[in-house]
Amino acid sequence: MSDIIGSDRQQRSPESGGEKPPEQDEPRPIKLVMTLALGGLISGLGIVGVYEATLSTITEYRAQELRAAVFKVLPGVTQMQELAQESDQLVAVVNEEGEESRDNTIYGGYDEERNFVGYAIPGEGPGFQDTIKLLYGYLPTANKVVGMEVLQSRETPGLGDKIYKDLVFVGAFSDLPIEPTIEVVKKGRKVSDNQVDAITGATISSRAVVKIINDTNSTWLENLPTPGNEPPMQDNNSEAENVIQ
Amino acid sequence: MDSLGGIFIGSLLINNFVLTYFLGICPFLGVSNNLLTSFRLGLATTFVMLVTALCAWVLNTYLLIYAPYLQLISYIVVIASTVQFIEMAIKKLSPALFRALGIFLPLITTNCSILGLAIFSFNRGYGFLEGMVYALGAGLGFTIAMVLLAGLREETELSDVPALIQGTAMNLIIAGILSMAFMGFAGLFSSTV
Amino acid sequence: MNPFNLLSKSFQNGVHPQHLKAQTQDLPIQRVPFGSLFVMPLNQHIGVPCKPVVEKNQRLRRGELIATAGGFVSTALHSPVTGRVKEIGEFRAYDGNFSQSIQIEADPYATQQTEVGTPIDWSSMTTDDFIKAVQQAGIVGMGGAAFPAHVKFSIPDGCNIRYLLINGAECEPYLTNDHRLMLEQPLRLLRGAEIVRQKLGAEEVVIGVELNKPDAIAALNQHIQPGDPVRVVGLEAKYPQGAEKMIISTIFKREVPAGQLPRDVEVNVSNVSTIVAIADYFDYGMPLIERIVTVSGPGVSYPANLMVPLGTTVRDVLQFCGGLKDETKEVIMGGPMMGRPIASLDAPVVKGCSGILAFTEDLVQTRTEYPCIRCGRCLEACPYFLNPARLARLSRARMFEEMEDYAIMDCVECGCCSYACPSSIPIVQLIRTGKDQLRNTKAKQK
Amino acid sequence: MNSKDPDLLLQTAPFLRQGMTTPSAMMDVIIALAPATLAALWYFGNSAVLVISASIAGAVLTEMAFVPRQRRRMILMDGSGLLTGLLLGLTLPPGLPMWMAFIGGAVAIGFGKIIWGGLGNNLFNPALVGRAFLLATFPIAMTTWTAASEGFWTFRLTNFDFPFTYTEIDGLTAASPLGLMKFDQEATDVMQLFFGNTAGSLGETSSLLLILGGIYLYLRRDIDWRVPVSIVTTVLIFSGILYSIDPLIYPAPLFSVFSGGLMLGTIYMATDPVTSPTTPLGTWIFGIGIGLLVILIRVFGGMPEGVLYSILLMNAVTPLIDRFTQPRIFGHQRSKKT
Amino acid sequence: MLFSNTEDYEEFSKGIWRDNPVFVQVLGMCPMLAVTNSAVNAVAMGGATLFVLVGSSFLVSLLKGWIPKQVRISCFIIIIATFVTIADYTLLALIPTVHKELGAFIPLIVANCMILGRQEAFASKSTPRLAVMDALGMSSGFMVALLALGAVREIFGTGTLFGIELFGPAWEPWVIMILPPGGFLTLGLILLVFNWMSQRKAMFLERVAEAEGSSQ
Repeated sequence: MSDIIGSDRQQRSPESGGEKPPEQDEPRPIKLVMTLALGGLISGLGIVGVYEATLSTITEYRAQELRAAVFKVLPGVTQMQELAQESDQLVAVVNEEGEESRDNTIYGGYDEERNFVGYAIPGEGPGFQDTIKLLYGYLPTANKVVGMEVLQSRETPGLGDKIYKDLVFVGAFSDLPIEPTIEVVKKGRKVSDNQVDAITGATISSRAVVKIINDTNSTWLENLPTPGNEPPMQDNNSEAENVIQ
Repeated sequence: MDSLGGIFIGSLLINNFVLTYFLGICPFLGVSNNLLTSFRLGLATTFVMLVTALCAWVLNTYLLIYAPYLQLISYIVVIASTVQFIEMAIKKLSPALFRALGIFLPLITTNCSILGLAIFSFNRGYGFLEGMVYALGAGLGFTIAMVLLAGLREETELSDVPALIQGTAMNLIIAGILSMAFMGFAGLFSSTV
Repeated sequence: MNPFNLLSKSFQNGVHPQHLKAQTQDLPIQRVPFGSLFVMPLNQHIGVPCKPVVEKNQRLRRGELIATAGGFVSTALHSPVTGRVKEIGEFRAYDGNFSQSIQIEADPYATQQTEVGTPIDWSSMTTDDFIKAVQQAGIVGMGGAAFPAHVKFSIPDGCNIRYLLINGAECEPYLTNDHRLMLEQPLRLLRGAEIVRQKLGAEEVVIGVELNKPDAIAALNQHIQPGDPVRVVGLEAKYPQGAEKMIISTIFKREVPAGQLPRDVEVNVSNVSTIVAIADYFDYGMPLIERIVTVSGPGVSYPANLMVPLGTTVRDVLQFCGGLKDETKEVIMGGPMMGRPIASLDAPVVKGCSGILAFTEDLVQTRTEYPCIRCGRCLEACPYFLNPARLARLSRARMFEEMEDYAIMDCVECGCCSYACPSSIPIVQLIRTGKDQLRNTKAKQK
Repeated sequence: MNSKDPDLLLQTAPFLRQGMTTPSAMMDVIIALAPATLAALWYFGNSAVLVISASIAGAVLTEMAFVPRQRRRMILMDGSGLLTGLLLGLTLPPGLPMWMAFIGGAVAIGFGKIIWGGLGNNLFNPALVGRAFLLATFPIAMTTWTAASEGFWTFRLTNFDFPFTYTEIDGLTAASPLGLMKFDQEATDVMQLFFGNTAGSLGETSSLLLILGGIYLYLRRDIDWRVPVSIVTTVLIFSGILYSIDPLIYPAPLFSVFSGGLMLGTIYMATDPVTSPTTPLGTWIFGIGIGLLVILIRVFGGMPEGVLYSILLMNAVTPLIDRFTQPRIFGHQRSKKT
Repeated sequence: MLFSNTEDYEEFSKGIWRDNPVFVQVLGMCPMLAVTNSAVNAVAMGGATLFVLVGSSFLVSLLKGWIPKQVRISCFIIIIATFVTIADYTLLALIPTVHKELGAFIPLIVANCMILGRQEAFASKSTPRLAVMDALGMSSGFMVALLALGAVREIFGTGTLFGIELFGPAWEPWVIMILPPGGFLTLGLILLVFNWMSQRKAMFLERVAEAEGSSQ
């Protein structure tokens, strides 16, 4: 590698860095700028073309993935919409095609009769190796967590990755009261409902998951409307085209 | 969102760019035969990373929300021109520093850790301050890895390393052992003690 | 004075080899009978070889000048016997190399009595004359290096000598020649010290003696009158206490800066034998034609301290001591830490020869060399605070340029590192190789 | 007088040597480890024999396989392969399958020693390279502890696993004192740690025996006292400060010193002359660095134990330490830095 | 027939063994190590690299007369970045699961010094036909290396190859192999084996030459 760079430099430096700053006095600066501009234009066109061509597929895939996750953490839900906190009120958000979800959003899950079921709340926090991103389902009426799905993590394979591979651990979040907070205990020492058995050998990762949920709860729960006053399902929002079980 | 300290420790030690993300391996293996050179290259990279983080933030805020597809091309152009500008500026302002750093600056352009920094920082949704801290940690982490490897390599020059393994194979294995040692930092300050 | 200085009379680092002096330390100095053939190499000292002033077959008296100094850093040579010049030519020296020598056949009928000449009036001499006189007497540093004494005494302008430090440390194992000298001739030593002190204008004479020679310290103290500007300092028995810079560091707590000489810290260091030789010259007119040699080691039947005329072959000396034992594998000249092996028993005793040691197999066998485990013992041993392990590794890797960064040229090859090395690595030899290579490259560059 | 001169050799000075040799130093370390090894037998029964022999076999056989024939005898004689295998074995949990211990020994010698050019050239402690490899490779097996004092003939079935078999660990698991501390804030009695009747790796349970071995090594001048002293002092001070801030969360200083692999690592691994700095000042920096990292990783890190990684990390820094702590050369004003 | 003449074949084959970008030239190490924790990822990355390298080599060799010398590096980078972006979006649209695994390392193909190196050293100086041949050879060599590393790491790290279980459920995975240190160590060992094979080959050739020399 270094020899490539070296030769490159040897050839380049006598002409004194002509490639970037066009205002520098060059033999034919106009031509250089023109070439670059032309190159940029062509490549831009190519990129925009591919982007436009693939955009719909990609957006659809992302939406589908999100829906799948939401439906997974909120059993019994068949429709969803994005909700965001705006001026002390939770309102439904409509995204343009291709627009990314904003930070400050959660998802409302609704059943087939468009009745509100629960929230799917994304949370993230430091794990053992890197940030863990997850989504969990929360039923405000029962004040329970009813499902948890890890969206992204780099936990140790074989140990930390059990937070999404170990069905017992994931299953512990399917019916979990969060009053006052969720606690992690050593395997087999669970005494009350709001406790979760830690994964043997991956205590830190187990705790990280629970901590993320507790922290996210503490920021969201008090801002949620009282049960029954949730924003209704909007018509123009994307409906579940195919229910994922 | 992580705390600033967490971001710093994370990019410095836990997720060291070289030893866990494999970014910047080329200079890591290529230039690390001399301690002083490695140190200088590390610092130069750190500096470029900081500047890149700044530029990337500007791009993210003002350009990429309208044209996300230009992300890669704008990053790479910005990095290349940043390096070029820095090179010229140093040449003008401090010829001595230029002589010391000059040969490394073009190397930095092809250092994927710079581009990696911009992309990772974007993917993690870091804001301005977080991005800068992330860049600082990543740059210093790169420097640490470079300097450690250079120290070890200079020492192996005096040993009877078997001929078959000399060179890249040896450096990779040293890097592997270093990477194993850095696994000790996993979970640092992020555990809920 | 710092109270700790009184407690620890020593430099830092160094090693503690066994003393091994018991065999000879109680044996009085004996005179060796004159042999029949004497070989006087012209380069017995460091510096320019001297120039012969005699011809073949010329008859010589004992003490007669046979060669004059070949330059400033050179010294004269005198005949050790009454006899006849047999040959002037190349002879194999102790190290196996050929060197220009004068071969003298002793007159079998001469008494070989030393003719006590008239005392030389030194008190009225100028310093320059004194220095010339010392040069003419052929006196060199007799601790082993054989550096011409007068060079050390010639102090350039701007330098000032406050202390005359007389080195009686004798830190090399086995050797007891200085020990016996101090014990048997304390007055001669003090006399010489006074002469040199006055001529150098030093304030005080300090005699450093290792504490394993209490009798020598007592003998000296007995003859020092209250008010004399002389004191005897006991030093920890530790190798290399007798190295010039080390003994200065021990006594004065000052480091001679690298590349400089003791005179830069206002000290002159001279060996006890040198001082006695000076006293002998000025009091009796006797030039340096004989010296005390310790003959010892497991290969020698009857160890002894001997007064040996220079030029006597090692064979003759050993014969006087009952010959070598059959198990002898190696004979060295000097001490066991820094001495040089001799290639043949025909080698002559020279001015710098403080001992003749015969070693049997267990001391000279090649040891299995193990890899360097970087235990750092050589660093703890090196009195110059070098990093011998690193130097040895660099030398092995033939990275001689880098050796200079690690101050290889400051190494005096005292051998502490090799002594301390558990892996039996020949560190000193590796350093020597490095030095040679560096000198060669430098010479080529010029 | 002999009739003829003996054939004189021309060996050069110095002719005197200090008594110690490198193989004797290795033997000393093995002797010093003997009490702790016997204690491992006492506490963990046949498992100790199986695991330690497997790791020694892995180490020595690898050494045999890769060393040129003519040097093989000498290299085997220096005992360093045996020592590496033994040290590695002592850091392994008693229930570890033998094949894993064997691989650990092979990796320790292969990656830890042979590729560097053999004894004296390696820059990382081989035993620790082996352990770090095992810890990263088989994290579950390497952190599954079984209780001590099961009797000699209590077979741990997991010992006999092979790569393609898997035995469920039956009810024998027990948490190590450090694990208890980290995850449950349950401190173990210091005296218990001192005498060693706790769950943990084979050789690290009894601090007392390890210290005795260390004293033996010190008396034999085989180890540099600065390393253990600086590590232990740093650990005491650092954890003392933390403990005084909040004794409920942070471990007590004595607990920190006597728990886990600290004693084993401090006395037998950090002092490995090959991988620790040679200069006295460097040795202090090395020890303090290990002490700080141990507490950092144990208290703030993700793992209960950090001795292994601390020593490896400081091994990596050693060339730098050595380089920048060259002693000031006699007669020079300052250390002549390159 | 793919190779119509020996020159084509020469340019193609040199990248696979003699001038292998990874084993011999030590280029493109970042993606080499980062995405090879499974064979599928390795193939995907190899494919993406092949697409980018062949595409940009072709374009560069076509345009070589038009690009001013002073700005050629910038032009190369723009061309490469364009192809990478295209590859990125295409992968995301077609096989999103693989794209998720490769993550940020697809954009990082831009900084793969092998690609820029080929433009500078070969494509900008030769005909489109040879440039494509060279690019194909180099990326095949890269793919071979990726696949070797990916396969070894996947087999030991998870006991599978391309997701197919090899050793049965009791296989104790060697977790380190899919962790970063495993990447470094395995590649180091593969290079060691490569060195050993090259050495053996050289020795064999020497012996053949010797035998021929003595027989004459």
